[in-house]
Amino acid sequence: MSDVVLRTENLGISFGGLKAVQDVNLEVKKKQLYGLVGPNGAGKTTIFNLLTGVYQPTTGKFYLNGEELNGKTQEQINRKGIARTFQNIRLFNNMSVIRNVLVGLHNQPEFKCSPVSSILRLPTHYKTEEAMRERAKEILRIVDLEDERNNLACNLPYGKQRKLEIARALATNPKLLLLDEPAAGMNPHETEDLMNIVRKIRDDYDMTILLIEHDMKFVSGLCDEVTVLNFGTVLAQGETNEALNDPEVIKAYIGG
Amino acid sequence: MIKKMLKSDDFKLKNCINYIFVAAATVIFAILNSTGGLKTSYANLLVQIGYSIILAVSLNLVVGFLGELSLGHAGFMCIGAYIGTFISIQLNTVIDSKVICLIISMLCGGILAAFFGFLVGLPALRLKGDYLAIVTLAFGEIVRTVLKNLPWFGKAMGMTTGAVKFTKKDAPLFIVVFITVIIVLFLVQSLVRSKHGRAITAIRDNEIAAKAMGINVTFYKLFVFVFAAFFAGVAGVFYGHYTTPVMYTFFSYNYSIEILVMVVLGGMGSINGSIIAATLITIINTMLQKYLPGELAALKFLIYALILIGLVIFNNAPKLAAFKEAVSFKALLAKLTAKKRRPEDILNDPAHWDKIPTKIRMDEVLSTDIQPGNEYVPDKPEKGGK
Amino acid sequence: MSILFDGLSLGAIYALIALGYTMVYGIAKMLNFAHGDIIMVGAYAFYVALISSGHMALGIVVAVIFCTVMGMVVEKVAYKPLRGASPLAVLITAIGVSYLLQSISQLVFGADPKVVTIPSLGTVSLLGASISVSSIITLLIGAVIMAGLTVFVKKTRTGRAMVAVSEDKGAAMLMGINVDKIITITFAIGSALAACASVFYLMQIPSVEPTLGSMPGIKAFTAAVIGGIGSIPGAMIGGVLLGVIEKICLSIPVLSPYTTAVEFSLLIVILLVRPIGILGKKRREKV
Amino acid sequence: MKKVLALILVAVLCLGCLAACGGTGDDTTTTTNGTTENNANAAYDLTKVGEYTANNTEFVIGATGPLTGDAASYGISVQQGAQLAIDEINAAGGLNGIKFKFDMKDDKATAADASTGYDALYEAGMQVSLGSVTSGSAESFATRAAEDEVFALTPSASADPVINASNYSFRVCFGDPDNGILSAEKLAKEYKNIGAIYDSSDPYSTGIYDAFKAKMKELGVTYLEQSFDAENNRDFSTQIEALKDCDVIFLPIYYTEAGLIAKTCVAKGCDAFLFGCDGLDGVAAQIDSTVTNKISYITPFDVNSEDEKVSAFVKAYEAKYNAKPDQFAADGYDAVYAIFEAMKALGVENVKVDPAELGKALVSVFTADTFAYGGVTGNMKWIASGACNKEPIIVEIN
Repeated sequence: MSDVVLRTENLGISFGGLKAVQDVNLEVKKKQLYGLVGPNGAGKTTIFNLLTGVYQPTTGKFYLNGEELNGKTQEQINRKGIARTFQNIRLFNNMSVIRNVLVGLHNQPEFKCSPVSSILRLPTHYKTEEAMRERAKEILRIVDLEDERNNLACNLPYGKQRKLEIARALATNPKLLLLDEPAAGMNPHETEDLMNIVRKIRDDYDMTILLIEHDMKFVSGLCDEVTVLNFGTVLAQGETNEALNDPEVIKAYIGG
Repeated sequence: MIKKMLKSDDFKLKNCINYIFVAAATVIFAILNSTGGLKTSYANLLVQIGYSIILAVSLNLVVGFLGELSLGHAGFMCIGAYIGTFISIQLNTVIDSKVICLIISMLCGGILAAFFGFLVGLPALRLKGDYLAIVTLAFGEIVRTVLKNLPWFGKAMGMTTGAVKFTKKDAPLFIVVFITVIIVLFLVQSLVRSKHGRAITAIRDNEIAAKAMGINVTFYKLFVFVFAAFFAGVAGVFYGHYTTPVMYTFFSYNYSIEILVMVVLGGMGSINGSIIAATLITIINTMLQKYLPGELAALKFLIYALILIGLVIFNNAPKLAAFKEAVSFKALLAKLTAKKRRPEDILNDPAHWDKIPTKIRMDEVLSTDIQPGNEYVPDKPEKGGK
Repeated sequence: MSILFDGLSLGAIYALIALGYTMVYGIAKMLNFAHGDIIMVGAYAFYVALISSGHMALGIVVAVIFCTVMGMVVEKVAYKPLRGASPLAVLITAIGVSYLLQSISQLVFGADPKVVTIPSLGTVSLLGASISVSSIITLLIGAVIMAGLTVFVKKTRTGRAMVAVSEDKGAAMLMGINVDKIITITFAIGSALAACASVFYLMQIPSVEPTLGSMPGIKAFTAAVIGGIGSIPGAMIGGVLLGVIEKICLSIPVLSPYTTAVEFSLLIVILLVRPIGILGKKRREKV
Repeated sequence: MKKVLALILVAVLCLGCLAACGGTGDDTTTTTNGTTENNANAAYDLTKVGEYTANNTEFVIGATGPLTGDAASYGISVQQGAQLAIDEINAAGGLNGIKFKFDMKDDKATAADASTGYDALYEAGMQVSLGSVTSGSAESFATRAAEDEVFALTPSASADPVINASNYSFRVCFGDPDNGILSAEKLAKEYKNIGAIYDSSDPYSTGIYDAFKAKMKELGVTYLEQSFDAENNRDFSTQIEALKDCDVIFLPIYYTEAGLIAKTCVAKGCDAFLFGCDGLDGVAAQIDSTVTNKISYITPFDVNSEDEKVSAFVKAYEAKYNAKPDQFAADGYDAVYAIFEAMKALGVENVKVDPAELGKALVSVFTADTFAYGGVTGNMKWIASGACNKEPIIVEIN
């Protein structure tokens, strides 16, 4: 059991009587690439929001490495080790690419530097700044954005913005990475590229990744296991191709 | 280590040019003053410019960098001016030197104002945009109303600060003020150009993403309010030592707005812009007062209003953007020097700190969006988990 | 009891002004700091019309027309070029307009307060306290205007277009709504409301000076925020609440000098309990 | 962009330097060896030329006052009154053939602007001043003026800190505490049910009221107290409601609010006698025929007075400004004449006279037992503290 990174127990939330998510039980193991699929409005992003503390679940619990995280704030959850990207990209648009990543590195213990030492320009400040910059470049290299590091985030093309979000999330050194439609809006070539990046992240960092995606090729090519949601409930769960070929799933997708 | 320091952005010319200018101004005017070449009116104008810069730069921290609209900056100044100077007057009975009294009371006034900054920062955690603006405005008015009714501060007549006011015979106040300006610049720029400054601008750019990155939004919001209030308090103490009496009328929301005008005209998030705007607006105000004879005084507001409206429209109107680009200094320069700077040169310059935040869209400051987390209340948990 | 009535009639004025504030805010999403000064202009227009003709009704008509036209002109000249620019820039321009109107009226009319003689409508006694008829009228008219505005916004084409613009400018534009026109109409209505408010203001406080607008302006702004900015009934509630609180404070000699502090503290407390004001609309940000 | 900004900063600073240098370029050592008057008092030298007055061709009287903002009407009145006096003096040939010039800068009734206004005036060659109009500004002005030993005779700033601020600070009007004590004595003697409304935001009002309160306590008379804050409250229904049954309401406030209070009395059916101090002067223009309450106030100036001097002043003022003068205008007018008389007594002939020397000389004149001036606000004598002694009269309306 020790290799289960994320576990949810009957996780659910309702908005004014509408049960957006109901009884979701997930078990994501270490180094696993786990997919969360389902038609629009199935509650996938809502699950992400629950897992990152944006919403508080009305039922159920979730655990990261066995530690219960219910009721924690977004900041606390991030520090516990869950990082995410957003469906509608939320970069720090008026900051350069590298600064976006540097913000992600903010809470890393090795870059600790109190406001006082920064304001008074104590040597610690220079040391950490330098080290943070190096690390940020390293992370940008993973997503092939090192050359873009001084551009404004908002000036990047869409595909690169998505990759930057991943880099930024990676910078917080998470145990579990949540990717919300990372391939949305990308062309096949870019998608291919992204798949490689995601794999590389998993392999190089021993990362556990939970992702939402509509592109079935992306999911089946990448994920080890998937959960299919429909109307907030679990439709099917299990090994990727098996789950995707479940008759219930096909029915939900085709609407038959 | 020292090599690292020297290599860092802090020591790039463009990042310390403002220190150089302020320091140069201080030295030049100090020399002029010691040779008797500086008129009192200019020495006094310098004091006004100095505390205006402190106010504008510190407000810029809140509005430009944190992205919260504050209309209560004069309220913090009021606290510094009243209580800080009050402390100074008490000290003056024990300590003879006005400068020492000033420095001690500066710290006291600043800390008190910072405490109130903390109190105002608390609602800032829950409120945004216009709602926060009106709360800060309300705070400023509350402070003023309470202070003007307290008998220790001379009630409506204001507090006579003659005992500690710097006169011609004392050390020139503007030197103290300008040295403080340099210190304030150093502290503010150090904050802004650090990981903490990055966290603050991240909150401004996208609070939800900042939270998702584990940035402690509560801490940084309070921190900025406290930090900015401290400097406003210091500016208030200068005011108390510059003029007598300290009267509540000065610190109305109109003055907060005047500081905001300095910040907006100087450019949101641009410290150098704030310095220049504070300097120019103070000079314009003094000049208008000086050269308009009594009968035409009402024209002063008229001119000021027209300049204000004209400048804001010119700077911000979307339709004028193309026109401005065509006639901008940069475009002219580019035309003159056919050799263009390669974009990579600009891009590879890692010291884009100052430039980037000025690109903030101001509607991000003024939006009525309620903070996430407060915006809706989910249903009560169902019993039995079902 | 009579304190309550006094508070109600003062609150009715605040509410009337707050209505204009909240309308403009709801649709144009700008804090119109010059709204108070439009009231001042309305008061001067009314004053001039009254002394030159002697008719109350004519005065009201002139004030309303003058303010409406001026509101539209100000909108065209000062705010329209900034459409699409940041609200903060518009806020600063509004402050500029406020200074401008004040200095122009000082240049035209001088700084000394002008007395406006409005025939008193007498008082009626109610529940053992006397209340002036003008206060009752103010309250009634306030309620009527509020109801009228609500109906206008809900039932008419223009009103619905206004709601659309306030919800989403871009989408409204795509639906074929002339956003510029709607905003101009909003300003016209807001200014007309300000003119009405100025007449009622003068009924209770019969004196005009160039700085007349700043105090009621800021009070009405406070009232609008207390009630929930953008909400028409909210403005009414906020105004009346503020008026009553002010009067209660003033009636206690020890508290009286601190009235302003109490009023603003009330605002802060209300916002801390309900960050969107009493009747404010919740907005959700999609994550 | 940053370079542009930097360039602008340089330019501004350079301009500042140039201006600062330019200011001192004047050679101030040249003295006009004109008539040397040997005054008995050797403490001052009226032939000395001041640092900034070397180019003067007229005697320059300076002042600051609120010409914009809430208090603008007071500042403008003083300005007009003083200007009228200057015009009259100049029309009559000035002093020893030298004309006068009056310059008033706007201070928005704030201390900081009064201080910068003073600087501007002083460096433009001001030799003697009328201080400032409102109390806070006048204190600020007087404190700055004391540094340069400039004489300041404020027309209307009645708070005591103003004349306490310097030895060179004098006033034309009554002091606030005097007004308060006088009113307390009068009201306590003549009336039973007494009420008072004061303006907590105004130094004039709180100054009088605090003295009034203390005196009433001393006399052991109880009364009802109400207050308002002129910045924020202009509706007086609550206050009048509370004081409805009083025989007399004491109003240590300015005429604008007093007019509104009188009208509120009508609306509330309150027929109390309204009694105030000199701030109430001008209330007649703020009320209309509906007001039946008896109003009276202690003042040095009555616009309807039969006095020859007063009626001449009122007539001239009306001709020039098309409005009736109020007490502020009268104070401004008298302040200029008092300075003129004192300068005449000194026989100043040097148009470039140093302000500090003139200041010292004027102080000696004003504090001398022999100097008195009879103006439109009564016969005035000054004491060393700077306060002015004159007979109050009581003006009644309705």
